[in-house]
Amino acid sequence: MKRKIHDTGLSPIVKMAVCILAVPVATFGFYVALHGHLTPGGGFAGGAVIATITAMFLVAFGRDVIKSQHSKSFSSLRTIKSIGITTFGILIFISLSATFLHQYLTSSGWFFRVTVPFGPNPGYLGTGGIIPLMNLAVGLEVVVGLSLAVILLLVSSKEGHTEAPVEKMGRREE
Amino acid sequence: MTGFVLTTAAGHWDPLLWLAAFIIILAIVYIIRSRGYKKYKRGTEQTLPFFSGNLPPVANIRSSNMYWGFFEAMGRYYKWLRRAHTGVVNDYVYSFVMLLVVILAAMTLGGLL
Amino acid sequence: MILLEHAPALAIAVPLLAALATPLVSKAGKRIRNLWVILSLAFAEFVVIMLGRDVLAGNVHVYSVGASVPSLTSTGGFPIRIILVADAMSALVSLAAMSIALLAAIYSWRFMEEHHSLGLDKFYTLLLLLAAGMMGLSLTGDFFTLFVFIEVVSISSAGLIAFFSSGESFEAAFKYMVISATGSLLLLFGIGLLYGKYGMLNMAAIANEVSMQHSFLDIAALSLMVSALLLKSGSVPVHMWKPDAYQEAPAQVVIMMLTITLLSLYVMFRICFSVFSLVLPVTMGWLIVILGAMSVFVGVTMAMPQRNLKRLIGYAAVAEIGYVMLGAGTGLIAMPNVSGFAMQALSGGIFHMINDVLDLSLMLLAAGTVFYITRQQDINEVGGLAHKSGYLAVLFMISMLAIAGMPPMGGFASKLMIYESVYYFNPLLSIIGILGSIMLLAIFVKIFASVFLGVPYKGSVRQVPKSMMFAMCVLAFFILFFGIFPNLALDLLITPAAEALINPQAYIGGVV
Amino acid sequence: MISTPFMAVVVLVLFGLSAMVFKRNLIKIVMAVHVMGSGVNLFLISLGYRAGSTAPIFTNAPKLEMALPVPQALTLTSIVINIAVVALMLTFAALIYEHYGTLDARKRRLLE
Repeated sequence: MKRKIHDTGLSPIVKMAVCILAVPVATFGFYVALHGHLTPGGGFAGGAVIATITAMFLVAFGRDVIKSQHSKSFSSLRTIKSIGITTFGILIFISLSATFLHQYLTSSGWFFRVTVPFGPNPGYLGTGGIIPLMNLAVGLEVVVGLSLAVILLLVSSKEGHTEAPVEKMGRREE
Repeated sequence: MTGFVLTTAAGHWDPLLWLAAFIIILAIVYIIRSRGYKKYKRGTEQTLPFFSGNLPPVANIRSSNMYWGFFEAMGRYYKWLRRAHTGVVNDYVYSFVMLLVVILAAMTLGGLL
Repeated sequence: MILLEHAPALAIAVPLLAALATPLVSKAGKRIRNLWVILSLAFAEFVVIMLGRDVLAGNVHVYSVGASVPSLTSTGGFPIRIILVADAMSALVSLAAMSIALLAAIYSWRFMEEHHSLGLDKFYTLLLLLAAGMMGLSLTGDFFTLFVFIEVVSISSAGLIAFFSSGESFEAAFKYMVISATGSLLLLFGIGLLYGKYGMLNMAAIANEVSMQHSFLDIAALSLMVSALLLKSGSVPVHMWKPDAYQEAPAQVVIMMLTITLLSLYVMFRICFSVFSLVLPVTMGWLIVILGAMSVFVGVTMAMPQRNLKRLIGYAAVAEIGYVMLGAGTGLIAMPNVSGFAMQALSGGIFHMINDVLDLSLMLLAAGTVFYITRQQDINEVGGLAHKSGYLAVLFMISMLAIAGMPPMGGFASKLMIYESVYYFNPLLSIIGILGSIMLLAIFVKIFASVFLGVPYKGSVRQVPKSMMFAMCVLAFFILFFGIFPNLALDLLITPAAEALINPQAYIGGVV
Repeated sequence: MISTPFMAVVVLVLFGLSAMVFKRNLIKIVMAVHVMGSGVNLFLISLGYRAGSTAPIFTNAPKLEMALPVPQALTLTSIVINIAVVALMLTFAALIYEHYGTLDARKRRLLE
């Protein structure tokens, strides 16, 4: 198994760079998702940023990384995806005590421990109420959704007529 | 209960009365039917529908050409109607824009009157 | 009771949550997923019935989403708040929409079984999303939420049209999507105009303001919105997407698209009657009536030469929309003092809205069952089915008589009211309506004869499954009930709805 | 004099509508819908414009005169809906090309 992964895909330097880069991209995507109500971005944009990591891995390690566990991983990916979107659904119901979507977490200091007066402030998380939680749920769903899309596009194009450039790069190396 | 008579502005209509009349007519029809000739043999050619001598139809009348007379009479109207109903998306949007223009014109003129 | 207090929001949120959770639930198995879909829709139906009972008790049910107390509509601090309003008219329409969604879910239990290769959890997710969109469309009291729910409904129904992925269904879905996208963008443009002028998005708040200053901007915004909603409801000049979409979509999705057309008509009447009633020129009423008469005539004449059964029902649906517009448009013309005949025309139009949904749904379900048991698509190959499945023939007969407006069925009462009142208003329109009814009867007699009578059908015929039969019998029961006891339905459901539409003050008072 | 963004809005919307009526290629129709969508979004944004105001974000906001936040929220939702609509239409166009072999709107199988 170890040897098989190493011979396809780009040169080892690129593979190592992708592995190192994955961590800062993930944290940045998580930051964009969490601060949706303060800075531009939110669940969708943060999820898209994190989804680029899958694209990077596919490009760096070639398509055969996916070929081995073909159908098993897709069903588990789909379950994670629907877990994410269902938490978003449940969050709608969470604030049923007052009314739907009631921001009862805003400045109540319980979750983000800071009560924030109405008006300009240096960007506390507490002002968002349950919006950050919703952003996280949507972010999770979008990460898995977009990476599934990228994988399916690449896997299905294998049967299609176009020959992916990554394939030729690997072979010339041996 | 609020009674069963549907009072419309220009009169009223009682559904139960209509049902009662319908049942009475059904009863009369059944009586007439039951006085018919009973000693025929079921399942023989006596029970087959009579097609005035020739063979019974094998296939049904094709549903599309039942009202061909109607289409002949309204020939020009149907020719225009078929031409208007192209399946092309552009004509759908075109007729929507025409509707929008007509409504805008009617409303502005209506507003001024 | 907590349930009643949150009823409007629950009616939207329950199908939405069920839609989001369906992929997860379907991991547990097919039967559990089907049960999950039907139970969530049944619960939403229960919530809508509770809401209807509470609204009929006389008060306009207002719910502001996100406020600390549900009925807090005074805008302290935050000027903009999404307010859901349920008065008698919207309660009636949401009740009809949710019961049709429930019947569609029950019907599709066995109907979709042989298509499991296409991934049925996607189908049920879209179905539930469509139900949530319909609930939102009927309960919203806010213009922008109206735009968002119209988009939710358009996208999910376009996805459902293309579910049987054949070339033609993609073409039908593409046309439907292009038309709905243009329509809703122009609707958004009209809403932007209104927001620019009044700074508010809430229907009742704008209705309160509009009576004072009235300028050309209102007329422009109103005509943009009305034309976009006419497009979504498929009246004559813009009806051509309807036969394509009805031909390609699965039978139970067509029922829900039918209710969507009636919901967009309801929204148009809400805008014309409640929001712009004081400033509305009489030409709007005339426009709706003339378009209604034209759609009756064109719909019926186009339905004559059709060969595909569902395409024919599409054109018949265009004609039925024409009747509703004919009835309610006459009520709109005599708007300020709606009395006598105008009131009867309006309640006839609303009553026909409900009857039309029931009749066409039964006809579509029967058509779907015909194609399910014989696996054929064109009515020319199918013949003499009455020998094989008698019940289906009886159900088809009931729906046929109901659409044509024959006495024992519900359609007769509403059409009688429409013809009588429209005749006093303008004899020509009523004559077109009666002519349309006769030709509808002629068309469906032709269909009934070629599909059910004649030489017995040679091919193998499957047994009609119980769930499909149950859904059809419920529809047949309601058609007969509205036919035999019309004034029961009138006093209970229709006249309060008509009164709710007539006086905008009650609608505005409830919210502002 | 009507301020320039509203004129740009009218141009965009009319351009979108006319392209949808006259262009035969399906992809061009999808592009026309997108152009019309961005025209309507521009209209919504320019409704909320206040002279000399900053973006309506509270995080260390320089001054309190802010542009109207509500139209910007409307535009955000409208943009996201526009993406979904255009993505759906492009997949339909791709599948139509796969089944029909042509992207011309006139070549169709669903007759009158």
